[in-house]
This record gives sequence, structure tokens and C-alpha cells, in this order.
Amino acid sequence: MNDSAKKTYWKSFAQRDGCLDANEADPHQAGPAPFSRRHFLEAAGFTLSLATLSGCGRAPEVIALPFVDQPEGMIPGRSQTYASTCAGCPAACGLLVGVRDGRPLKMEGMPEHPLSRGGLCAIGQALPLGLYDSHRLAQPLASGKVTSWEDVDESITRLLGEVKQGNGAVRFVTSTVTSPTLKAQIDAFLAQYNDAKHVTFDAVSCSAILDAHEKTHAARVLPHYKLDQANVIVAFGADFLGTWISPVEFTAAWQTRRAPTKKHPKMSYHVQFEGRLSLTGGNADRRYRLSPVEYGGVLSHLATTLSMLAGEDPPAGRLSESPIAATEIDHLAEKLWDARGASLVLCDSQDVSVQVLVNFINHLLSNYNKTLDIQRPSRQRQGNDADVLNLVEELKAGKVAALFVAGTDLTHNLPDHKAIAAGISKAKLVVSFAERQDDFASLAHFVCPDHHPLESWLDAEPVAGLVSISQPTLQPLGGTRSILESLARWSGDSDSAYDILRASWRENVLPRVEPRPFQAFWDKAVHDGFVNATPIAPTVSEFQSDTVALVDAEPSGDDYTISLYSKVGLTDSRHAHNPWLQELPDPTTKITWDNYVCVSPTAAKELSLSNGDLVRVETDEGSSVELPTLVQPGQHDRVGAIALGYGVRGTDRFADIGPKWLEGRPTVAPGELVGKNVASLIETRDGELQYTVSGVTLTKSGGRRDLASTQEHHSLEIPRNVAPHGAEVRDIIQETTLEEFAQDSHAGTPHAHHHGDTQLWAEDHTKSGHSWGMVIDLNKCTGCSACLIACQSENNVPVVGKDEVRRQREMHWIRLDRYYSGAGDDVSVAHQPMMCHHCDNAPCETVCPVLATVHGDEGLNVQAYNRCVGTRYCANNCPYKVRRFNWFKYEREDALQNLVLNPDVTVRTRGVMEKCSMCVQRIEEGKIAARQRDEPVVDGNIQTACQQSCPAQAIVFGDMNDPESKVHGAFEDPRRYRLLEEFNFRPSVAYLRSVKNREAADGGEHHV
Amino acid sequence: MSDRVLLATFEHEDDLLAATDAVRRSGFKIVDAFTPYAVHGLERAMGLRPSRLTWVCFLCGMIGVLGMLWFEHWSTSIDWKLDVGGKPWNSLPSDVPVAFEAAVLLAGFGSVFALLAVSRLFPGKQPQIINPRVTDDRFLLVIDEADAGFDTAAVRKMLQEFHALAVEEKITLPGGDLQ
Amino acid sequence: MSDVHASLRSPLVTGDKTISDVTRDICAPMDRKPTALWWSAFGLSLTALIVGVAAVWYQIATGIGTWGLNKTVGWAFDITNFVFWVGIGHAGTLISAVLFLFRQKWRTAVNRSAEAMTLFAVMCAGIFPLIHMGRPWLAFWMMPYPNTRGPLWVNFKSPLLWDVFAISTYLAISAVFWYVGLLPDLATIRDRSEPGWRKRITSILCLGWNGSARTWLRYETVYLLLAGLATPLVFSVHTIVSMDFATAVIPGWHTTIFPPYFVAGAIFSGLAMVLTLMIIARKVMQLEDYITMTHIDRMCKLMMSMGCIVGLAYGTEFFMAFYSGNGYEQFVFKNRALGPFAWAYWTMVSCNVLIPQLLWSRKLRSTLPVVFVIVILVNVGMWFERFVIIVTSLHRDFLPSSWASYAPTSIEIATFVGSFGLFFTCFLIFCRIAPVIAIAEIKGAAHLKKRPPAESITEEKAA
Amino acid sequence: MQQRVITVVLLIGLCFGLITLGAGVSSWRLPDNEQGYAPKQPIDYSHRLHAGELGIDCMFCHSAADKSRHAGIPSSDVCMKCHKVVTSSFDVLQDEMNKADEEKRKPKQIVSDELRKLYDTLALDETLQPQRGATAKSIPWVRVHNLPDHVHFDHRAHVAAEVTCQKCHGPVESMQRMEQYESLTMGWCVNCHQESTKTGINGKSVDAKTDCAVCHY
Repeated sequence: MNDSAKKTYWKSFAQRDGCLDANEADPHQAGPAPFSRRHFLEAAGFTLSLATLSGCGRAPEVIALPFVDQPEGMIPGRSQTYASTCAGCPAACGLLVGVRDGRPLKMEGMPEHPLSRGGLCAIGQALPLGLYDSHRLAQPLASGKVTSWEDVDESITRLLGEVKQGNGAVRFVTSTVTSPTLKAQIDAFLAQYNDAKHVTFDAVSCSAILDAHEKTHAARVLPHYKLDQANVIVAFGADFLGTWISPVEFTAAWQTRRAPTKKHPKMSYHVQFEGRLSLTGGNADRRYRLSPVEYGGVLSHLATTLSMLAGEDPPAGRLSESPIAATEIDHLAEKLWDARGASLVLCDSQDVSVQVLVNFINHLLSNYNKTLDIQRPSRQRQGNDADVLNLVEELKAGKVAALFVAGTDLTHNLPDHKAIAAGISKAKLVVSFAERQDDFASLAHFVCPDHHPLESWLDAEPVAGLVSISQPTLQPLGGTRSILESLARWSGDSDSAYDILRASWRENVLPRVEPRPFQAFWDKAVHDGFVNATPIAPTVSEFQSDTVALVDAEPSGDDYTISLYSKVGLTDSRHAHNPWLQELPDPTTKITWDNYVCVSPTAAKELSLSNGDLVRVETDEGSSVELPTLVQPGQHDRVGAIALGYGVRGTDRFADIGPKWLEGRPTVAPGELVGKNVASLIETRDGELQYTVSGVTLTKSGGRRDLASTQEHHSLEIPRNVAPHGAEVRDIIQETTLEEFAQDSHAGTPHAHHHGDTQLWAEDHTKSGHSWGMVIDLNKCTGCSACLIACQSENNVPVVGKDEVRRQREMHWIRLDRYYSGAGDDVSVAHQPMMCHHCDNAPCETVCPVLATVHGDEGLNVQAYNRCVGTRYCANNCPYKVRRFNWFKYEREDALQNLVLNPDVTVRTRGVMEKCSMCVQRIEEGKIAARQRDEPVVDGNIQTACQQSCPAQAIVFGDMNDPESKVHGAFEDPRRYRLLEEFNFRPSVAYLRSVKNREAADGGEHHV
Repeated sequence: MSDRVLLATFEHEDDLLAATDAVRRSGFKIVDAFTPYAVHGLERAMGLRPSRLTWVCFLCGMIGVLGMLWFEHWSTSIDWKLDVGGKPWNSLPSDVPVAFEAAVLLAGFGSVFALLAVSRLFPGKQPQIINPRVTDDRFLLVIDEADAGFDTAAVRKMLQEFHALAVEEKITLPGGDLQ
Repeated sequence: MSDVHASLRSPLVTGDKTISDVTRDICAPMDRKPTALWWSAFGLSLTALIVGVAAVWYQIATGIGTWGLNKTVGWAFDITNFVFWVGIGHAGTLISAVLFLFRQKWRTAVNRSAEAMTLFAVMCAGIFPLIHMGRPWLAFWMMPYPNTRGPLWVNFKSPLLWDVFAISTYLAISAVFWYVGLLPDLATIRDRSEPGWRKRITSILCLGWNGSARTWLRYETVYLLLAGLATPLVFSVHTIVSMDFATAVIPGWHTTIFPPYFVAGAIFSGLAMVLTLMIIARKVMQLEDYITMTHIDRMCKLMMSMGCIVGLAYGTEFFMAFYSGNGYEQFVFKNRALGPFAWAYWTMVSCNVLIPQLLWSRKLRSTLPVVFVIVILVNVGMWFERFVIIVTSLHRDFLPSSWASYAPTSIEIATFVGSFGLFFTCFLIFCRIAPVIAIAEIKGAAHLKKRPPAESITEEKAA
Repeated sequence: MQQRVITVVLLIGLCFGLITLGAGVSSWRLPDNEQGYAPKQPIDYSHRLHAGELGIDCMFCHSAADKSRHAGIPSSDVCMKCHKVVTSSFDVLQDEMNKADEEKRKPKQIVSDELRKLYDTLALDETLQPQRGATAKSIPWVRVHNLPDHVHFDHRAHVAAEVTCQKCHGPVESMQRMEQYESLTMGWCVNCHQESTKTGINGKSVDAKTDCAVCHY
């Protein structure tokens, strides 16, 4: 009977969805019946129901398609790693691309890379999501219509011929080009025309530094800053740990001087002067709130004092009143002077005279060629604002015949949008290489989309002498074409990008390394990702002191100064379409999906503003913008700060992101964009684009716009009215000073009663094998949030949209807790990565009714998603609040982006709990790999995603039972502490106490 | 039990109690009494022994508590040992609540089902209703007439003394089930 | 009980009733056509129920995200409502079982409706843990049953699992207790009904009850046993519910006082709900002779004493937080009284501790409108007690970085309203189809009027 | 009377059901248990012939079993390693050879029906030469052993621990059509892990963990 039922079932695969229904059964199958049909059916029904019970629920048929011809070395299910170069920004960090079954999935830092040292920022991590973006152009466009490459090539070649004949001006605008091959290709292309020029335009430019060096060293170079050589770092506004020039490299270098040990209680001294509260400022030992317009004043005083210490004449010029106390200046000058040759003064001012002063100070301190390398300069910012402004004038005058723009959105990022657009319309040929319909591309006659960096061959030379390769990791998804090939076509060449690159390396790179056959050299270069070559040194003159003059500090009146900055993890408009980065909370403000005006609490009080109130920003030149307010402690009272790179064309697509339900609000209201473009506020002065705009009025405009913040409460200090006596501040962040640390390496331990580790019950669980643990050095962690995206990419963490973030339901497994401490507007900042602590006495495990979360015998708190029924009891009972619940089914706004999913990690459905698993898939992979080699797991072979990419190398993970492991060592560190230790949760995650190089009673803040 | 029984109807429980007591003392066999509510003292008057359902209850409760304790122990520390929150494999205190609930559940259901079984109560049962007012305001006493020396008239008279509203003779149904 | 004794106390049933009067009076509402008042109440309840069903359907179809919860506050309206309804469900069994064991005869007037209330309240309560799950269709995983996962059972260390067993046992035992109590009355209805659907149904449901003294003896034994089982069960259920919080590590939850505190609270809220229903029922169903002012007076006294116990618990919590020296604990309590949810805390304190003090006055106890307002306020206050415990403890716990706020969404409010809809719809139907007062019990307990035998004999003969 | 008939019928029905239950108890499956699944494949490939009679090693075709989490379904070029030459069963080919020898002609290309399907997917014509204009396609095999997405089974670990293929896949060498021999349910996995830890595999002690995270992440 059972069999017959099964057979019936098997025959009808078409009906396989349903089970065999008792009513449909043919009674005659069961054999001769001794009684009536009706009675038979009664009995048969019962029997059949038994039979069908065991025949129910067949899974749908799954077709498995093997290769026809399996490519050599390709094993389905195995991940392969390719060396490449990150193209997220011109910093060009080393990249390892993890490719699984033909899909690049996970970006990791390249540990051997001399600049990034294994680190990778959030933008680099988020590259694959940008790759699988259906909004990227898949075909070239002519006048906004899809067309073929042949037609485009034909038209452009024809128009170029006309331009050539008419001797028209050809202008080629790019963002900083670090690729020597592309640079050569552009030069070769332009060489065909009489009036041709390559204009480099950086959306956030450092042009003044280069121009200042042209003055002082007769070479327009950007020094290569070596923060690992610097004992004293004084930065004026430069957010070098966050966004400035090459943040990953700088973080990696900076952290090497931030690890005092018991034996060597030494660390660098980092002072930050800034108007807004930047990521770097938050990590400084001493931070001065100083309006950017006052940088010159302080630098003038510093230069004067240092000149006296050096026994030289101070620079000419009037010395205005110092914005900070003379004793402070003297103290700082002394520190700098003592660290001659191992100190560094950095400044992000776009005022050339200020930068000249900075050069002078660095020169006085003999820092050149020690902490600032201009023999092997950096190529990471080459923007020339004077050229750009010149181009704008040319455009307005209609003097440009052909305009090419690559790697930047020319109109979005420049202030005078309308005039430029009008100028562009006068040109004969306007070509954009943009990968999507950006602001400029919509004005261009032709859009010739370049490949995504993960699809194309290219190279980079971020610092003279370090040449790296960027290799494709999959076939192009659309019909895009490498810019190298496009330029070749229009020059009448038909070479592929690969050929062009190889030819360029044969000619330009091979001669710069020790002689060897090209193929061997090339193979090694592609394998390693980079080569060290002899740098082509610029001709640098001696320091020309006659260019130096003191700068008059402009009195900062009652008007506000607006500081335009780049948000960490988004920088300019290029990545605005990346939902991971849009949802990445700003490390300091913790706001997602918006830009806003940061004002200090004092200013907010004066203007009667609170978070979310719309404020109108008006410059004295008449441009204005209306944005929500964010009250930001630590900000200068006369400075407002707004992030650039928002209001990007096409971001209205995010109206579809996140769950849709009765009370749900769209991330972007219809017709709106994510944030607002504030490029219109940029001023031009002295041939530079100025991101500091003074003479601004702020007025409350009445409306509101809710900001989506991932953190509601901001300080360790609990609200005064509910603070119990003696427990006003929680000792969650433990901090000490270098001075105290040198005396007692345990300094900073709170004076709490600890009852030891005694257990009330029998100790049944001894971890005899591995015991995974993690230690995070709070002294190194800058809060840059790269780990957050690394985790999101590795663990298939969904994007939830603005409304869900506003409801405190973001899904990131790592939360970067940010606390302010200190009184009033002068605050000190602490960052603390917070993920599942894998407690040995985990409160979450006890309460789960269905055993969905239990403890593994290697110390991991495991979450079996498929068992979870979603009571949320575990999340309630988690003292660290690190569990994340799938409130909805978070479908992607762009279905193509499902390709970014890591097949090693289950995608969670609605209604289940999830949390940091300590990358258990990597642990299992590492263990299996070791078992196959028949050897024990080697410390460092298993790395969590967050650890791998941490630019500061603040995260150590490993087997605590292995006495040789780094994590074991870190657990022995006197700075080690565990959070909420007094509750005996026994977490497997620990922190290393933060040590600040400041005086004991010093809040780290100085009122100006 | 013979076929013939004597039915006495009363209006008050006091009368029923007294009559029952008297009838039993006189040596007659009382088949049953029917009352609209539980009349206290009637069981003594009728000479019934206390119910043994308490033992059923106790037994079921014990099965519940021991069975559940065993299952909890077996499933958490023998069948598959899982480390839950660092607690010991066999954590007796946490087994108590469920074991208790199981005991109550089994004891409760056990005794109720035992009651229904012993009293032969089940859905759809059609009892013989002697007097429909017995569930409202009448008290009935049923006396067996089996005794050879049963003097119907004397008994009638005796019952009248206790304010019996009516006394009548009835023949039981086949099967002897009067209920 | 002697007559002397009875005369010392006010009688259980007033108005010179005979046994058959009792039967008639209590069964009367079932015989009458429903009044307009009943219909309007029923319509209102049914509307609320439909709203609730729609809300739950939407929530299950869309996700828990339709509630105002977040990563910090994982429970709010759902578990508040759960504990609230379980609490209400306690008075029923308490009145039936505990007062039965203490031989408090006055319970007979109210035990039936209180038990029904228990049943419906526990039904309402049971819905919340079910729908609060992310995947309610997998709720059966909470039960240990053989499956393809082999040796994977359930977590007997989880208080939530204890809850599952406790609530389901409680529901089952309450239902059985109620049904067993109903058996003789069903037989009464059967016997006084004209042949028809009611007679048919009741004769099936009464299992062939015939009032035999032997059955009565066993019945009384089992009833006593059930009462004896239900009493510790009642205490265990709310103890276990309180352990959901007490065994957690969250400050404000991790409190040893919770079991007695919750039980007292449950009795308190249950009495308030019983009184609410009784005051309505005696008015609407004209049962003033059975639910007398004495009953209400006693219930008020009991309720007030529970209010005082609850007040003591509130105070004790603060004292323990202060005395423990645990900063996190101290913070939670300060935050309750002075933080963002202070309004909820002070609503709770006023409704549960301050307002019931009015019941010291005998005059107020005997003024029905005042009592009614007070019991409604106590109901409100007890709801807020659970809200305060759950939300204020969760929203600001150990790490200030994860502090969050909470506000309910329309779906949550609709679900809450819907639970009242379910409760009252069930209760109104119950009033129509079953005797709201235990007929057999009240006959046994009350000393009713005796009529001269002669009159009865004539009547019997006429019959 | 009617009651008695119903009783009899019910009793017979019950016996019937119990017998069925008893007979089917060995193949009794709880929901989600796919034991016995043997879908029809696009090509009637016989494991009995290849693995059984010809004794080809499992890893010859499923070569990734010790390299990847998936053992891998062989690509068509693996089939063609032999079937370039072996185009039909040995006897048929031998007969044709002999006949051709007798008739003094070149032997004809004989292709069996099942192998024709293989050549069709590879777009090979009668003489096994690539057809012009046609592209080779993958063979759409139907997966027999399906685990849910939330289960991460890794072949490498099991091959490294010397678990035989048959332990999970059953006597493949005797199966004409591949079928799911074991239940492959979680309970089955856990039992084997527990047993192996106790008894070892091939005399070697193993630590087959029963942590959730061994399979679920």
C-alpha cells in the first residue's frame, strides 16, 4: 500500500507540489475489497493517510549544471584570491580580491602592500556592491540614447577630426590619475591636437599643498607623509585617519606609534587643531577647537616661536593676536622642536600662504625627507585648482571644442553649476566616461562607460616607485569598455586594455626594476599585485625661505564659517550609489543616509536649533542650501560643517530600499535625493577651491527632517537627573594617560569590587581544543568603520534603509560605539567596536527556548538561524545588545546585487535572530584546510573579516588555548580588560585600555 | 438487586439526610440517592466509603514529575549534551518548573478521566431520568425492595415522617441500570 | 453551618429565594432574548476583535517590524499584554480554587464567571507569546517531539519554555476545572429545557449527569483535588512568568522579589477585572440578589490588601537597588521614576497604590460607581506595571550606546484592542449560553428559604 | 446491525493500516526526510556499471571531493576521456569490429542511445566531430542529494577523516539509477558524528564535533 502510494506519487512529478490526496486515490489499487466502496474508502483513507504522511514534502527538483570543459585550476565551491589595486579612491591601496565561482565577493587588504599594510577602508570593502549594480551603464549612450560602440567610435572620431581641423581646444578632465599607463595614454591622445590639455580635478582637492611646494621647493609635488616616523604630529584640520589623501596608509602608519607596552611605554604625541570634530580629532591626544580661518594665525605664532628656537629670523609679516594662549604655543613648539626630524605638521587648508607656512615649519624642524618625502612624492592627489578654474572660464567663454571627463563628476562637484552647464552646451564634443548617468554624463553628447575597476586591467603608482596592477576578476557584466581601449580606438588603435597595459609596463616599468625577462617579471607582478621600481624623482630645489610670510588671522566675527568635508566611507559623489556606504554610520555623528549641518551645542542654543531642525545656510555670495541640523559636541562655536558628496543624481533609486509597510517611510521621498549637494557653497579664492567658507549666516527655517542615527545616547555620562550617586560615569571605556601607564601598566582599572571568577555551579565545560578569542586595542582603533563593511560584505548583512535605522533597527553585526566625555562643548571621543562577545556564561543561550543559540566547545556562541523562532528573548537578555533581529524580509532594492552574497553564509529570513559569529565559516574553513594538510591550525591563518581589513590592526583574533598565539599574548597584556567583567559573563572578547599621551588631569580639550 | 425499587421524593436535604439515615438503620438496602447539589453528610448517611480517586491523582502526579524529570535529564545530559550558557549538563533547579507543570497536568487530567470512567460519564450517554426536577429542587432516595421482609407500607410510612413528597414503586430497566 | 452562624453574616443570597427560584433566576438570562444592551456590547466587542484579527494577520504577513520594537527594546506591548492577561486570568482560579479550599462560601456567587474569565484571559494571554515570535508558524518547535533533527529537543533551562508548559497546563487545567464545575448545571439546563437543540447539546455536554449521590461523592473529591492542584498551579504560573524577567540579567528584571510580587500583582489585577465584570453583570443581568453588596465589599477589601502588597513590592525594589550598591540597578530605578518613561511609572503608582487606598472607606466601598472607577483604574495601572517593568528596564541597560526609545505603532495598539475584543466577545457569548453562577454550588452553600411541606405536596401532586 | 458493520469495517481498516505501517516502518519518513529520492536523469547514467563493474574510483569523476566543499558533478570533458573511444557497450563494438574485419571494411561508428544524448549536449555529430554553429551545453543533471541552504556540508572534512563515500551515499556501485540512500536528516548526521567520536573511523580516533556551527552558519 505504501509502495503503491509512492509509485503514484513518483509518476506524477508535475503534481509533485501536492501530496497524494486520499480522495484522489484509486481504490482498486488496494486490491479486492470485501465490502462496499464507501466503507473501503474509510479504511483506505486511513491507510493512505499513513502512506502519504511518509511521502509528503518532496523538495523541488534542483538542476545541477556542470562545466562542459572545466577550466584548469577552477574548482566549484573554492574561493580564489587575486592581487589587485583598490580603485575606490586615488590612494590605491593593495587589494586581495576573493573570487568564488566566478564572482568577486570579498575585498581584503593586501598585507604585503607597503602603504596600506593589509588595511582596507570601507569604500574598498564595498567595491563589489558597486560592481553588481544594475544602474551602471551597460552600453554607450549618444545623446542619452543607448547605442553601439561602433556608432559612438564613428561619431567621436568624426567630431574629433572636425575639432582637429578647426584647431579647437581639447580638454581632458580627470580626477587624480595614479595610473602611469592611463596618464601616458591620455597624453598620447592629447598629443594629436594642437590645443589640448589634461586638467586634473579632485572633488575634494589638496591643490594648495602642491602649489605651496611649487613655491617653496619649485616642484608641484605632494609630499609622501610618513606618520610612522613621526613622534609628534600636529595636524590643522587634516582628517588623515578619516578621509585625507590616503587614510588607510596613514592609519596603518599612525598606529605603529600608538602601542605602548610595559617595556616601552612610548607613543607618538598627536595634536589636532580643527573646527569640526573629525575622526582624526577624536583620536588626538590633544585637540584644540579652532576655526579653519584661524589656522594661519596659530601657524604664524608657531613659526615665529620655532624660528626663535632655531635661532633664525622669523618670517616677515604682522603677527596678529593668537587665538590660543601663548603658553600653549610655546609648549607645542617645544614638543615639536624636541622631536626635530621626527615630527610632522599637516594642514588641509586650501590657502597657499598657510601651506607655505606649514612647509616652512616642517623645514625648520628638518622634517623634509624624514617624515615628508618629496624625493619619492605621493601621486594620490594631483588636482590643480587653477587649471580647473581656468577650464571653467574657458567653458563659460565657449572656448572649448571638445571636452572629455573621466573619473569625476565635473558639474556636480563644482559650485557654479548652471554656468558650467551652459558652457558645456557650447562645446562641439562632450564625452563622459562615467559608469552611470551622473550629473555631467547627462549633459554629455556621448557617454562611454568605463569598466568597473574589478572588471578591467589598469595600474597605479600612488607613490613614486610603487607601481601596482589592477586586474579583472570577472568578465564585464555589461557592454562597457576600458577607457584605455576607448582612447586607443579614437587614436586609431585597436589594442585591448591588456595589451596596452603590458606594452606600457614593458616600456616604462621593466626598465625601472632589476633586469629580467618581461614575462617572468609580468607574471610575478600580476601575482604580487605591485612592484617596487626606481622612482622617477622630481627636481626639487632647496627650501626657498623668501616665499614665506606670516598670515594674518582673520578675526572670526559673529558670522559663521562653514567647513565642507568628506564623510568617512563615502568621500565624494562617486560612491553615493552604494547602499552599504550610505548606511554606514558616520564614525562621529553616527548618522546614516543624509548630510546635515553640524553646529556646536552653544551655537545650537543661540540659533535655538535641535537635531533635525532645518537650517538655512547662506553665504555672502548668495548661494544657499537648507539642511537639517546636527548638534555636534566638540565643534567650534562659529563653525558649521557639511559633508560633500551628497545629492547625487540617481540616488532617488533608494526610495525602494528597505521594507515597505503601513507606517514605513521611504528612505528618499519621491523626487528627492539622498542628502543635498553643497558644492554650490564652495568658494574660489587665490586660484584654489575653498572648502572653508566664511561670512555665512545660519537661520532656522522652521521645518524638520528626521536624521537616522544609530546611536541615541552619546556619552558615558548618564543623564544628570537619573544618575545614581557615585555612578554618574560608566567604566565601559577604560582610559589612562601615558604618564600613568609608564608608572603602572594597570593604570586605568576602575575601582570596582571584583568577586573573581567563581562559578556557583559545576564547571562542566572545559575547552580542551581551540578556544577562540578576540582582543581589540582601543588605543589603535580609530573608529574608521572599515570593519563594519568588511563584516557586512562577509556575512551577507542586509541594508535596511533610513526609516529602519531611524527606528534603531540597523542590522550591522559590529556596532562602533562612540562616546563623548568631558564637560561642555569640549569633548573627548572614544570609539569601541561592539560585536557578540561570545560569553562562556552567555545570558542569551540560557533563555532560548528552542536551543537555537548554544555554546560550541571552542568557545563560540553559535546561532542556528534555521532553528530560531524569533522570540527576541536572547536579544533582550544580551548585556551588550549585539543581537540583530530580522524585523522584515530585507530584499535588495537591486536584485542584481544578490550576486554579492557570500555562499558560505546563510542568508537569514524574516523573523530570525542573527549576530556576529566570529566568522565561523572562516574558522571552519581554516580547520578543514589544516586537517587536510594534517597539521595544527597555525595562528594567523584564520582571520575574521573585521580583523583582516582593520587599517589600524587593532583587532587580534585567535586561539586563546595556543600559548604562542597573538591573542593569547594580548590577553596577558596589562591593558587588557573585559566589559562588564563583574557580572561573570566571561566574554571571549576583550579590549586593551586606551592610553592617551596627555597629562593626567587633562581632558584633552582646550578651550580657545 | 431486584427489579423493584421504591422511590421517595423530598424537598429538603435535611429530610433526605434524615430519611436516608433512618432507612439504612432499618437495614434496608439503599440503591442510590439523587440530589440537585452535593449534599454534605449524605455519603455518611448512605454508608459510602471515601473515594479512592485521590490515589489516582497522586499516582498520575508522580508519573508526571518523575517522567518529566527523567526526560529532562536524558535529553539535556545524555542524548545530546549542549552547553547552554555555561550551565552544568544536568541542571536540576531548572528542571523543576516543567516537572511541576507536568505533574499538575497529568494529575488533573488523570483524576478527571478517572472520575468519568468510574462514574461511567461520557458524551452522548442517555441516563434514565426518574424525575427531571432532581437537577433542580428535588431529592430522591431509591430503596431496594429485594429483601424478603420488605414491608412497603411500613417503609412508606417511615418516609412520610420525613416529609416525603411522594413515594412510588418502580421497576428497573433491563440491565439493572437505574441511572 | 448553623442558622445562628448564618444570621451573624449577611446572607449569601438575598431576597427570600427557594431552590427552584435560584435555578430559574440564574437560567433566566439564557431563556430571554438578548437585550439591546447585550447586542451593542457584543457588536462593539466583535468589531474590536475583527480589528485585532486584521492587525495580527497583517503583522504575521509582513513581519514583527510592524511593531515599534527595536534592537534594544525587543519586547514591549506584546509581553506587556501577555503578562497583563495572565494576571487577569489568575483571579478566576484563585477565587474558585483558593477560596474553595478555604471554604469561603461567598465565592459561589462569582466563581463561575471568574473561571470563565480566567479561561478567556488565558486565551488572550496565550496569543501574545505566539504572535510575538518572528516565525509563529514554527511555534510547535517549543514542544519536545520526535523529529528529523534527531537528538535536538528543547531548552529546559529557558524560562520561556517553562512559560510554554505553565501557560498550556494552566489553560488546560482551568478549562477542565471550569467544565467539571459546569457538569451538574448543564444537566439542570438539560432537564428544564424543552426538547430541541439546547436539550440535545446540553445532554451531550453534561455527559449523562443524573445527580447520583455516588457520582456526587466522587465529583466532590475530584473537585477538591482539582482545587488543590489549581492553587499551586496558579502561584506557579505567575512565578514562572515572573522568572522570564527574574532569571534574566537585565537590571530591573534581575530581581528575586519578582515571584511574590508578580503573584500579588496578578491577584490584584484579576480581582479588579472580576469586579469590573461583576458590577456590569449584576446590573445587566439582574443578578443583584446573587452578587450582593457583601460580595463586592469583600472583593474590595481583598483587592485593597493586594494593592498594598504591590505597593510594598514597589518600595522594596527601590530599597534593594539602593542597598545593593549596584550602579546599573540603581540607575534603572531612578530612570523609571525620573527618566523618559516617568509618566508611565507614576501612572502605575497612582493607579495601583494610591487610588485603592480610597477603599478604606466603607462608604466608598458601597458606592458602586466609585468602586467601578477604581477597578478600571487598577486595571489600567496593572497594565502599566508590566509596561514599566519591561520597557523601562530594556530601553536603558548596561551600555549607553545601545540605549533606545520605544513607541507603539498602530498595529500594536490594534492588536491590544483586539485582545479586549476577543475577551469580551467570548465573555458575552458565555453569558448567553451558560449559567453565569454555579447553580448547584450556590444551592449547596446558601441557606435558602424552606416552604411548608404541605404546599409542596400539593404542588407535586398537581405536577 | 449497522453498528456492527461499521465496527467490522473499522477493525479491518485498522488492521490494514497497521499492516501498512508495519510494512512501511523501514521506509517510514518524517517530513523533510528525502530518503529514497531517485529522480530520472537526462542521461541514464549507471553508477553500477561505472563504479561497480568497471571499478572506476569515485574520485576519478568527483575529483573535487578532497578539494572543495562540493564533490562536484564531473564536467562533460571528464566523460569524454573515455567516451571519445567507447561509444557503445563493449560487446556491440566488438561485434562490429569482427564484422568489419570479416567484411574487410572500416568499422562503422556505433553510438548507443544513451551516449548519443551525451554527444548531443556536446554538439558532436555522427562521427563525433564538432558540429558547426552549435555550442556545447552542460548536461542538466538532477541533483539527488539536496541539503537545505542553511546546512554547510563539506566533503573535504569527511574525505580527510576517511569516511567512505558509501557511508552517506549508500552502495552507489550497485545502483543503476542514483538514489538518496540515507535520510541525510540532521538526526542522522548527528548520530553518525556521535558514533564516530565514540568508535573512531578505520581504527583512528576522530573528533566529529556536534557543535551547531559545524554545519550551520
